[in-house]
Amino acid sequence: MDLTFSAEDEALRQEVRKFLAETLPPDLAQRVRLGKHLSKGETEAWQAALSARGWLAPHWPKEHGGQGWSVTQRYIWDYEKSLAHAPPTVAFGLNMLAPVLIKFGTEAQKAYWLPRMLNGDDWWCQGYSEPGAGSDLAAVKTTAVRDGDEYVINGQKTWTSLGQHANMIFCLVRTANTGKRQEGISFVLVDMDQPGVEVRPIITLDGDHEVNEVFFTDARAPVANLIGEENQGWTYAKYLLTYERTSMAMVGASVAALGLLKDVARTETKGGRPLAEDPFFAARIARAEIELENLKTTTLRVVAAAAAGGAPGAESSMLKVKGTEVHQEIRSLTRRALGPYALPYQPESLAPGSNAEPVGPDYAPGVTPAYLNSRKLTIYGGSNEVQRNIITKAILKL
Amino acid sequence: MDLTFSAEDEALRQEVRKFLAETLPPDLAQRVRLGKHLSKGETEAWQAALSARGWLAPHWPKEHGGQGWSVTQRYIWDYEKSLAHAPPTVAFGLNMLAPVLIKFGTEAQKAYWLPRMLNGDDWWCQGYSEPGAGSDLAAVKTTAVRDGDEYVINGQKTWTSLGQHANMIFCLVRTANTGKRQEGISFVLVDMDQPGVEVRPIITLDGDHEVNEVFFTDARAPVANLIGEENQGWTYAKYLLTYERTSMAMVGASVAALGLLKDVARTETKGGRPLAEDPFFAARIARAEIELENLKTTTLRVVAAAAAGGAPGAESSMLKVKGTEVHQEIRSLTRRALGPYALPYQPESLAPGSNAEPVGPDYAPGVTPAYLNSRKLTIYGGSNEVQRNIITKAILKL
Amino acid sequence: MDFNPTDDQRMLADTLRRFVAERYPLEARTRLSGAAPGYSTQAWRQLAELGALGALFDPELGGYGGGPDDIAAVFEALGSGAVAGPFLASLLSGSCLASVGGEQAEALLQAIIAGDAVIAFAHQEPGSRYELGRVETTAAAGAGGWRLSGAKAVVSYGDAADQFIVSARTSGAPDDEQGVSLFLVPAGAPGLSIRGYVGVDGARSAEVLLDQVEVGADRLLGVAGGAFEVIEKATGAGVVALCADGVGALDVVKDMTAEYLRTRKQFGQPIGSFQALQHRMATVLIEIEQARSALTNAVAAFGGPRVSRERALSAAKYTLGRVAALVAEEAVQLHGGIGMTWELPLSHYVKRLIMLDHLLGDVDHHLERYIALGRAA
Amino acid sequence: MDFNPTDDQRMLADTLRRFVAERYPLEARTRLSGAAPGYSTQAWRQLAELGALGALFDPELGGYGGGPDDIAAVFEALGSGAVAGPFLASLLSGSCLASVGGEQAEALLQAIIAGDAVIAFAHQEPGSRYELGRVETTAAAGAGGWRLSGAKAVVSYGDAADQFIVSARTSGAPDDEQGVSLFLVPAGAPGLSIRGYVGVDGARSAEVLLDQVEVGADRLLGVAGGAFEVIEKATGAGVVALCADGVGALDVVKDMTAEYLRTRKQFGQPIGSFQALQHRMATVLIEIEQARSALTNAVAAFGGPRVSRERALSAAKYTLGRVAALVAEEAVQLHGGIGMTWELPLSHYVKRLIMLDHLLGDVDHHLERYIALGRAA
Repeated sequence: MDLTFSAEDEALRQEVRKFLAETLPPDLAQRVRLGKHLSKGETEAWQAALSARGWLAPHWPKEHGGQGWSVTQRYIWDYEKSLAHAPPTVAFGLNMLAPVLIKFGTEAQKAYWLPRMLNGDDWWCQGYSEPGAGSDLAAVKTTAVRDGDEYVINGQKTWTSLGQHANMIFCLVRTANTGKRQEGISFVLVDMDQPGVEVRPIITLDGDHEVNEVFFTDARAPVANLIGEENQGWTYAKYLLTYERTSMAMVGASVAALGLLKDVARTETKGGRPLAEDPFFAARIARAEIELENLKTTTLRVVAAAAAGGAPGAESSMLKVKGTEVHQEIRSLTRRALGPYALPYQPESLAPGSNAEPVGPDYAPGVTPAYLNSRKLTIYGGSNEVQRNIITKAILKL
Repeated sequence: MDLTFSAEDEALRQEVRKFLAETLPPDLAQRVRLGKHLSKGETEAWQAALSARGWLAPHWPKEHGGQGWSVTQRYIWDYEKSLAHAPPTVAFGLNMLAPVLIKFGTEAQKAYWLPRMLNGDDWWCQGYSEPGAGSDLAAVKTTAVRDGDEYVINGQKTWTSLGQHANMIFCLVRTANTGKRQEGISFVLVDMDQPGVEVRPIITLDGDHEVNEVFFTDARAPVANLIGEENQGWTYAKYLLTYERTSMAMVGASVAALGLLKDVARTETKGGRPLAEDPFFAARIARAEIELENLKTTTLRVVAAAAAGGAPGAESSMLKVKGTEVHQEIRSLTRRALGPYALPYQPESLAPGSNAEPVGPDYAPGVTPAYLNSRKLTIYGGSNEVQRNIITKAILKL
Repeated sequence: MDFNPTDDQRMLADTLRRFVAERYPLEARTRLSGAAPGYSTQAWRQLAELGALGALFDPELGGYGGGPDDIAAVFEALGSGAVAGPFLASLLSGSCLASVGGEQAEALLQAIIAGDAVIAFAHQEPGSRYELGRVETTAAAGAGGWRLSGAKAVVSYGDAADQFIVSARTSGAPDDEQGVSLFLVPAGAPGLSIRGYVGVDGARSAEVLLDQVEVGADRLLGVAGGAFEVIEKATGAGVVALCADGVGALDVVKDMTAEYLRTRKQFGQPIGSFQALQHRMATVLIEIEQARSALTNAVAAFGGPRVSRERALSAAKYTLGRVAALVAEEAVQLHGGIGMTWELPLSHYVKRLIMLDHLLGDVDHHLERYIALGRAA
Repeated sequence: MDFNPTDDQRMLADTLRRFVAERYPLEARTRLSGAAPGYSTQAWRQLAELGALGALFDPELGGYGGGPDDIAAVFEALGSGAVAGPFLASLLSGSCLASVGGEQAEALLQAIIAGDAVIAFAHQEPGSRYELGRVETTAAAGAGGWRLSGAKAVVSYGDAADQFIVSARTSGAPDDEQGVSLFLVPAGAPGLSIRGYVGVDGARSAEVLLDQVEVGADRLLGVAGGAFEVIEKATGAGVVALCADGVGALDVVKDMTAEYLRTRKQFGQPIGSFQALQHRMATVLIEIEQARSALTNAVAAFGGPRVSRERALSAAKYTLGRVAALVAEEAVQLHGGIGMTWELPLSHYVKRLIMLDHLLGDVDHHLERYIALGRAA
């Protein structure tokens, strides 16, 4: 048993740290740390900085402009970025569409779309979920009907994250109604800058506008935007869902969140002493920290197995369940730590570029929204209920 | 809102306390408190003392030798008995068979069996569960075939509590195989003092012999021992299951167990000070105590509703689930409180009449067995899973 | 033994529920909460006329209730409607005024009951967390009056108030229970600054700064240095109110969630037919009953001796905090994505239930207090 | 990064598992546990020959392992077989001997490794609970030796031991970490009395009383008053062993429960098809992985600086205690009535898992220790 990273991987970690120290503006990191919202421009600027270094999509093969990093290297990269409070990159193009394109796309599609992602020419979003479908992804009702060399698309998608910024959306659409529900689904790229596509905001619990409804009314997409074969979209969608699942453990994000929690607990007082010294609260933090330390190792075990060629199955579902629960617990504790100052609702303090004076301590405005927002973690990306079904069925084989 | 008991009920409480103070031998109460096992004779002697006062079956109607107590009065009685660490009475005849007899039995059956219960002539046990049936009570395979004026019984019952002491068993037997599984079941009283009945012990986790398997091989019961109509036994069984469900909250037993826990925590030390003063452990106890105080009131609310004529439905399932969970938690905390002395296995100290010197403090021998034994609470009497099904289905009406 | 409200209490609660449902809908309230005072002053007056405030106070003081069960009945109705407004503020301030008594206090109390005055209770401070005895705001005696300086944190409806009852230290160390006094300070007093904001739960609060605020000697409420008991009593009434508010909200969330489980279909069947969800819903139902019982216990102990009263109050607030978080989080999860949306009325109840724990002491505070009180007993 | 055991470790573990399954079944072990020594001395010798004891110690000391991963590999195999016997006692005593070194200690260590000697570690006392530094047994220096008096509690395999390593106070207050010394005491020493008994987990222990027990000066192990570090080190090895034992048992309980869910039918279908049980089984599976990771963390930190080592050990023991109780209780519940029976092998694993928390510190002890070590750091 050897739990140290290889010298090569450790060298990469140092290189990443150096890069982040040099490239990530401290005030930007601080905004991320405090849960403030970034403007579209801030995200794009950060992605451009990563792209300049060749690290916007380091998990891509080198031939497509990536670094061909191993699963271990990607783990280190994600972890260090989170720890440094770097802005998250927009995953829909880079981490979700790109692997599908690389595996199932035509040469022309790859040659056209992948460089545009690295250049920041497109902001992608995802058109999977539909109203009323919930965890049942195969219940696709949005239709695409062939009309010459175009598809005509009608229907509605929902929970489309950051759709308000996007100019492109990849969609699951129904192209046939025969056979099982999983059949007859196609995977199509749709330009959002057309009259037939309308984006409407969904405001979440925390008051934020992150997700959207997307309506298609005779929207059009060239047949050249079909990925793979018509009616085989379910295969590609499933591939995407199983890709890079160790990131669902959110280890880096939780380590960063735990750091904030500890800072808050050291600053807040109870009975005139730091809250961190209160036996109850110290125990709450310690329990979360131990779970996270365990989860970190559970994740690394899956990473190591994947690096050795194993295909994670139920393991990624375990990471998703535990990782989201640990993250929620940390966010919940941070809210508790804040005491009465968890109450003020301060969206103006969180808005991009805002310098509004916070009510309470400087970390106050983001804490309750981060807690409320974190409730989505156990719902989306395959709800934790669906993951639990998968986990037990894998061992019971019923 | 008025949470005080009526003057009449309070007077009864005082009367009960006086009776217990005068009648319950302190060393017997202490044995019960410490989880020691009573001999058959000790239980019988205590039941005789209750019977002499007319309080062995105070919930029976007066015409049958009971006191006709209200649900509130029964609650007080059960609660005070538990608090005083009185030995439990054997419920199978008094609380389970008797209500069925009173409601569905013939005059002859009532006239014969009920006085015998009050006299202590019979020790009853219950023949409901069968191997492999679990929570599925309707899966009765034991058969009773009419032969003249007798039934010939073949099959097996299991989880028969205190069956080793019993001379009579009331059984669900299959008398017909047509229709739904719930049809064709009959409710029959069987004498155990016959060659065709064999009792074999089941030793439980805690090392105790409390439950048994009962085998019937051409055992016989007179048709006069059939309760109600042939093939209608399911109705009587269900009646029995819904009778007196507030006792499943175990409030009295849990208050008594909490008292022991607090005594242990005051006596055991941690860091040289009483364990009860340790912030973690004090919080564990306080959480259990608050849950129990809440449960006490939840129970009284159901009692009050029942006293006002309401028929508790899902409420009794709620009491069963929460009551057993609270009791398990208290038993688990007592085990924790004991520290390293939870480890020694000391059945000889628990045996009836034993004066064996305990390893560790005097309360040590019974603590881990009581914890282990308490695990059955969420399994039997309709498992907590079955109760949860009932609770939600009652509100969802699906 | 009777666990039911009186006929009067039931009638009042029904009236309030009906008024809120028909005349003062959630949507309107949410819109109004964005700026001071944060509620419809017209509706406030109507609620006062219906008796929502009078029921909180003793007939001797011009009210027509004042028992813990009266308080619970009103706040359970308000909680079931997710109604915002200075109800808690009025209860806290009114309770202080009732405790200290005297002509001035009684006149103010009658103004509160009539809906004519809103008096905020400015006690909590940025560093006090939930400790009742920790007061760093000072009041220095001078010629003919007092001079107050300090900061008050998250004062409920502080930007809607005509006056404040301000706690300030007149002697002792910052965490002495003795040495705290209460003062009546008008909202317009020179040196007083107010920064109002809406809370996550839809109610408004304010930061209140006192910079050498001068008040006359007659504005001292009760005995100098002896306010702790008054504050504890008021907070106790507030805890009953919040627990009842929570029970009211829990029942609504329960019904919404049950309805969703019944009607929402996935994989071709109502999601309520999935056993894993059934069992979690069963836990929700059981724990809501426990929360209701905890409130009942607090109400029952309210008139009793201090330690048993305060332990029951802390047990209740602890229980409500625990159950409210459990039920709120489960309700969102059982609803799935739609449960995350602001638009769904559920979200407002969920936030209110979560924020309940940040008002007048959270689960840790009250569990520790329960233990400490038990040890002292 | 490599989470797998070495080939040697794997081979040894496989050998041990096979030996236990084929030659030393649970039934026989349960029968033997009723009286001292509580195990088959023949099997003990064979296990020693197979390397179960040698793997626990450093090659320099006559062993062929001694790393935390070696210890973990052996104990995981033992835990998966629910094997009782003085393994933990040998590890604890052996670790002390290895720490103090010297001719006498090394000779004893070799006897342990060969299976020739059983040395019990008599440290815990009736009032010490899980505190390592609390020692009330005293050792008074006299002419040519020491005189020991005191009581030792729940000493693992105390009634199987040839000798004891006894901790006793030579200076300081009862809870001083400094001032504790270790002594070698033969089982037959005058004044030593032993009361053995079987534990709920099937292993034997004993109460050991020392009434003016005299030992020669050469029986002091290491430096007088400086044993705390030695004891902490030994306990750390013991914690790794118990955690690994727990992980081994958890895996077996997991398999038994999965098999039961797969094959047991109720209401006409395998109970594993009920979603509520599936979701609880998922929690069991997830938490077992967390427990395994906690053990891995402890193994990884074992060679590091004290604070990070001890924190990882406490985190692991805390995690194992938490997960073992959860999984044991769920396994019983998921099995239903049959899970309550002594006859089912499951019950022995369940009791072992529950009792794990009562050996070398429970969840509360280790969580507090984890916090205190973090604060000191």
